[in-house]
Amino acid sequence: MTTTQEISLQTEPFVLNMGPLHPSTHGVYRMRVTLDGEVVLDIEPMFGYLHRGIEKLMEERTYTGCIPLTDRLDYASAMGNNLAYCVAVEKLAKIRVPERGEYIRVITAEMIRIANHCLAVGSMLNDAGALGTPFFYLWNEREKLYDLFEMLCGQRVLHNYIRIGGVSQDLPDEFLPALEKFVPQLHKFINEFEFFLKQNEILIARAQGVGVLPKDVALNCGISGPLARASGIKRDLRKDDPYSVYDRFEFDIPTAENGDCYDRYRVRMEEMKQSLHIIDQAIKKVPGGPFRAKVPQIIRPPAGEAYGHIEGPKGELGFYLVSDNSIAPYRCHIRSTSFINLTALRQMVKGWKIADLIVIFGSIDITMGEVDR
Amino acid sequence: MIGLTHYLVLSAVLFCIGLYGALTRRNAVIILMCIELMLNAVNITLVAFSSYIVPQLLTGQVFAIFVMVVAAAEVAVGLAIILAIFRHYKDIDIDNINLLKW
Amino acid sequence: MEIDENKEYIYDSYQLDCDEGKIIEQMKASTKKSIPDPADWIDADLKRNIVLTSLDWVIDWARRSSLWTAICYPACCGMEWMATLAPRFDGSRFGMEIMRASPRQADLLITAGTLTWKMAPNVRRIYNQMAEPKWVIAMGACGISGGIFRSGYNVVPGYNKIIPVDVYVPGCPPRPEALLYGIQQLQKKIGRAKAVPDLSELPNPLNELPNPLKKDKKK
Amino acid sequence: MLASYGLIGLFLIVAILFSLVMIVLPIILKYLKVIPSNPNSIKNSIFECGMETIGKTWVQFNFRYYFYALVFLALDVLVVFLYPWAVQLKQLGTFSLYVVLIMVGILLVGYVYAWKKKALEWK
Amino acid sequence: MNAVSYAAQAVPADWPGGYWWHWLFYTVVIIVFVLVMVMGAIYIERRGMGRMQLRYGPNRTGPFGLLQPVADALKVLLKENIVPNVADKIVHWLAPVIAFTPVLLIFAVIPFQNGALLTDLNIGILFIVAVSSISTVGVFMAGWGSGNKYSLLGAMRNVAAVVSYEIPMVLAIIGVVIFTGSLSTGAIVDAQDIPFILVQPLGFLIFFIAASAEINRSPFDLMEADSELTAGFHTEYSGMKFAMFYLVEYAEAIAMSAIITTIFLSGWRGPWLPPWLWFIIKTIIVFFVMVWTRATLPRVRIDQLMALAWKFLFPAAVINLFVSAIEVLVWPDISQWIFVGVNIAVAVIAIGVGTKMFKPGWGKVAV
Amino acid sequence: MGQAAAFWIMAVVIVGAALAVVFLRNVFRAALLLILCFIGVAGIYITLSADFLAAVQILVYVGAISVLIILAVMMTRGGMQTGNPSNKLRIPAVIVGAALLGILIYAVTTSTWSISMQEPLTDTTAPLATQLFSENGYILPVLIGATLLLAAILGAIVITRENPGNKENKK
Amino acid sequence: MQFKFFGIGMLKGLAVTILHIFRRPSTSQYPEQRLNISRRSRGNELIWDREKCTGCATCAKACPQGVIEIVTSTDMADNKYKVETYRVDTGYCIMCGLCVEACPYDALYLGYSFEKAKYRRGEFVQTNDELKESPQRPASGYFHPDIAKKLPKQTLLIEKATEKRK
Ligand code: SF4
Ligand code: SF4
Ligand code: SF4
Repeated sequence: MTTTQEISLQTEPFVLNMGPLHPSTHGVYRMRVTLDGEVVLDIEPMFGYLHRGIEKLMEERTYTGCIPLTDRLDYASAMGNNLAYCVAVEKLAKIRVPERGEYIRVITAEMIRIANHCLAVGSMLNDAGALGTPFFYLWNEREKLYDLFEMLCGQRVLHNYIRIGGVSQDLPDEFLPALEKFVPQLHKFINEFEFFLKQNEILIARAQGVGVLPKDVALNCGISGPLARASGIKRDLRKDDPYSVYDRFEFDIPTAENGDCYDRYRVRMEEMKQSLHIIDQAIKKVPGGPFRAKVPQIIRPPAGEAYGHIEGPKGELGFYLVSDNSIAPYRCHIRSTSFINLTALRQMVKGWKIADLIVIFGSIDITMGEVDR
Repeated sequence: MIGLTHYLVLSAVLFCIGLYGALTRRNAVIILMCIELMLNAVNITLVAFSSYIVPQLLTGQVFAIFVMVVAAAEVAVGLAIILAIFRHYKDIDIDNINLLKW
Repeated sequence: MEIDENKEYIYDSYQLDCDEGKIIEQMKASTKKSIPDPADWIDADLKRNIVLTSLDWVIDWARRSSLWTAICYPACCGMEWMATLAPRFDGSRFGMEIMRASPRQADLLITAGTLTWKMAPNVRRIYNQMAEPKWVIAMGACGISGGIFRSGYNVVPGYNKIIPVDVYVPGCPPRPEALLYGIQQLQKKIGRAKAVPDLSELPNPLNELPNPLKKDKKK
Repeated sequence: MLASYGLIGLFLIVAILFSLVMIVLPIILKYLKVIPSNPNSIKNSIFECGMETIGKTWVQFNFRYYFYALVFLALDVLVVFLYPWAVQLKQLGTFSLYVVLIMVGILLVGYVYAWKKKALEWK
Repeated sequence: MNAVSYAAQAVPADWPGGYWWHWLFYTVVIIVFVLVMVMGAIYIERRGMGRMQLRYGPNRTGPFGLLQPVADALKVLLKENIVPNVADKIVHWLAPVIAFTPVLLIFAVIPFQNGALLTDLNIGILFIVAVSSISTVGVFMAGWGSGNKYSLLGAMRNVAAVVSYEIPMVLAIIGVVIFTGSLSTGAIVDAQDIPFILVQPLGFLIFFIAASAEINRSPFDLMEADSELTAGFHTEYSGMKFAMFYLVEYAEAIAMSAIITTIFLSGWRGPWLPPWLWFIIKTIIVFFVMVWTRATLPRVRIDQLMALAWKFLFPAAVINLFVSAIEVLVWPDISQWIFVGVNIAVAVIAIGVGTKMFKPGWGKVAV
Repeated sequence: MGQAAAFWIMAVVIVGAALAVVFLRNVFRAALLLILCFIGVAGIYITLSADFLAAVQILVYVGAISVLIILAVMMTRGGMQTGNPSNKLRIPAVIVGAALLGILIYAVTTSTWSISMQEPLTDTTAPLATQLFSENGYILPVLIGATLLLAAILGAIVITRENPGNKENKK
Repeated sequence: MQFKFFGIGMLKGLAVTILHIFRRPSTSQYPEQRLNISRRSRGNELIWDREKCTGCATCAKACPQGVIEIVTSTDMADNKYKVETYRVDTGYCIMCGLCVEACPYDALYLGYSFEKAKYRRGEFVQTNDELKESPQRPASGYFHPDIAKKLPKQTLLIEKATEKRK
């Protein structure tokens, strides 16, 4: 391509180390950034600072015992990981989940989607320098969801709730009323939040047109989730390959065209609304009956392999399991969304400033636990 | 009591230090700084004359302001030249830059 | 200035990676035993190195009431650490909402997450670069013992293998209240210990560690 | 007039002393052993996110700032003329306004040139 | 009249034979004022931001957390001092001094009350502008002297910001000077029968933005943008040296609030309450506005910062300057209320046109 | 009395800083001391009752020119590894400087100046404005000054601009 | 990039933040005001009922971590296992609750309290009688609905917020 720059002087690029313990690398991501003044010439990602060997550890645990491990994959949306893993195991062992279990799963999955987007949007804005305020507003909503999760399963962050064949415990009595109260409240909050930031000139200047991910690049990189939808790829496993009972609900897939950071922010806000819509429908329809299929404590799926995937909050999250008819998976591979989404980073940041690098990185919304596994 | 002479001597000393620096240093930026010192010395003289000889007129101060204008222009262009030279030769050591020595 | 699309503006990282590996191996070898808990040191021999003893309580009060934290949230416990600062639990009430990204200005290292061996030299370095007096809270099962990942080849079984830990907060992750309780315990300890022990005079395994800086010099 | 600057000068001395004392105080306290001090080579090395620094620390910097500084310098000198003018405007009358307009106009040519040549662009 | 205000008036500026007393009194007053106000500012900022973020903020240390800044100061004083071994040691040590001294000097010409100031210089405003430009040298020394890449980036950004924002700020001040016909701070307060914020709305806006950029307040706090540059220019500073920079940051904010109060909010003037109290109240209000914007707005990018200064604020300041000049020349004796209407219209039009013309930043570098 | 003390302090500061600028090896520190020297000169102006000029001195020299110099120091650091060496002209330069200094001091001390007994003006800003901008003031020099600055901007931009044809021999 | 009028969006944001000053903070001031945590809370300890335990070691098998260490001896008289040591390292346990789910005799509970910070690593290892339920170590209702019913109702942030809005 050509230079538009007429006046310039040559400087020698220098290398700056960002991470692993940097305030805005969302954990321990490390990049070596080659800078020319403030302009990012290139980045070199460095992984493995949180490589915890989850895939390997799963080979020595029972199928049920793996569920706590999946929690720790994408710790910002633990419930989604549980679900994806259980979907895969159920495919492998051919277990049918009772209706009530499916509905509870849908409700919790959508709740965790909202919670995750709260964090994603909040931390992106925090990286853009909004010193905590929007982050804390969003976190306050997330905290409400944490309350509900805690009511369900006794833990705030790492839920370990969804089990093979259903969920671990039934809904407590006070859960659905509380959720019903929560839905209009979040609607109200989202409107207020949009009023708060949507038109903010600085945010627009910082995010609009920044870090554009073109549609073809997104497709080639295998990007999924809000990141892909912001680039105009209308793909959502909930519609394209309905798992659980998603085909019974009405909802839209929000997309945007530009694929910049601002669009990602908007798509996430829209998705929160859609999730609320699904929750609203699901609450009304939750059937009675058992919440968990009769599954033995220690299952031995028949030898074979299965790939179960769901539309996680960050995108397509898949578990590929191979069974050799023992109590533990023979091999497990995780299609971790964050890792694959992160591959687009280098193409997005070249030529932007170091401040944009942070915002673009924030807008991808990764969790290091999932990247390094 | 401090009189005009004191100021003039101070200015002379400053000027000569600047001159010495400008003649002997090889680093172009330092030479520029030395020139600034000399200009400042001149300014001190102007203001001292102004305030001791025509205290009500301020002519010297007006001149001093013009000197500052000139100094600003000089620094701007001088540093631009230095930067241009540096860009080409990766060096600002005057002795090593043969181009100016013809 | 032009950016060449095909040029890789990346320094040769192979050598750096090799060095990193060597440092990690060295570290693994030198940290077979965990560092004894500072609680034991302090109770054992309290070295009072303060002249103005009558001002002790003022000093302790100041240190106690403004614990600025260094940034270190590798993994899931970081979520609860953020929740501690967030409105619901509001760690700022104790004057600790100021997160200093630079360890020079921080007093407290809350190790919120799993520590892998690859990360260990960095955390050690951050800890070393913190200005004294400094404290460490090991948060979560991973901080205490490696937690769920302990059986992995790649996880440090507890932060006390590489840095001295003052307070351990169990849980996976601990609730924000649990963390706040841990911080209060630490505050109590700061009050009780009167003065921070002079770390250099104690049997401190930190002193015998490989120095990553020196290794880099040869390049 | 010198009296009031004398006040400022004395105050300047106090201000410098005050800030020097603030800096020196920790050193004194260090010798009184109130402040701990255990320097070692890692502690004294540069902080760069917990890694060693790559390459030189004092890197050569970007030329782009120079253009801003250039325009700034010219305008700063212009401002020097504007101050007395503004003070005396009511007495000087319209004529001085024209002079200043011309003067500002001349410098704005440079400003516009810099803009057009993208010297005010940051790339 | 209570004790403090009595004391403030006890030593008038021309007290015969009281030169030294005058000096001593105001030196002590200024230093105490700065230290107390900085503590107050830190408290206000942390509590205020806490409340804006739905939480309480520090409330444990002392009653209502009032002692929090004291505890922080004491703790920081007792922290170890680290000097990096690659640092330029003398520069590293002296940087906080250079940064802090000018900030104190600014207060020498700010009237706390009618005639109650260290000295009312003829060139008061110019003195403020000149002195505050020294402070950046300190920041620069800190960035350079630490030998850290983040620090250096922060220092360069600081230079960029100062280079860009000094001109609009000064031009905005000149707009005020045109109305008062004097550079003395006392005279400027005296001339404000209507606060100049109404007479010079555009000037006020420009000054406020430029001032917050000069003193690194959010949304222009790029020099220590902790999400980008860890801690910016003071990454390597610990202990008291760091505390000095912390102090400088807040002292500068207080100084700017005091300057804005003096120039645009009619200083100590106000009904009912004693004048010095008005002055403090107004200063705190201005500071609170800074906190408020800090809690709300995201940070701008460095090129946007420069673009805002050069392509929006500078032309607007020039327009404001000449509109004011023409007004003063055409209607020399008219009530200033007329100007209020005209200037507000000018401000609205200028911002409207700026909105159409101004594009913040150019984003990506051509690859 | 006060004036004498101020003068001597300032004189020492100025001369010391100037000497340091010339002889220091570290260019960045030299630039910092140059700033100190400028501030000292501003102090001298104040003792000469030129307070406006003192403020201008700080504004222009400390606020602008030294920023430019520091920028240049930072940008040309690559060529600065050698520090601040002096060239072969040292001895002639000492001779020239000393001779000039001698002549100047001789001239200054022996001439008689017609020192006016009037008090200097205390408020210099307004009279300066009158001198500069009134109808019989220094209008032409002002405009020439502006043009000079314009020329400086244009010239500096042109000089520092990258010549597109130049790119090959740089790489 | 289009802006309607420069500053409008920022003013909106400023309005929102200033209004939040007048809202009640959602903070619960922890040491004094305690939240009622969930009835199913998985607190940071294990509670073991010596009487009910048969020493079947299902829990130890179910635990993905291998935290539970049981040493049993056969008691010939009763033809039963007798548990000699039951050791849990709570510094290692991740409170997943799988052991509680697995125990067929309801002899294992998760704790309800969470304030378990210690100064020493060694204090986390608990054996036999240290694992008993006591007023300081209440059991939580995780997988024990009967206990859950007795525990206080959880405080919810949602309810706090809605109450205020009324
Ligand atoms: S203790 Fe648990 S929550 Fe914390 S980092 Fe380890 S696995 Fe994650
Ligand atoms: S709670 Fe989980 S980790 Fe802890 S003992 Fe029970 S099964 Fe093991
Ligand atoms: S499963 Fe229950 S009964 Fe069996 S050993 Fe464990 S605690 Fe005892």
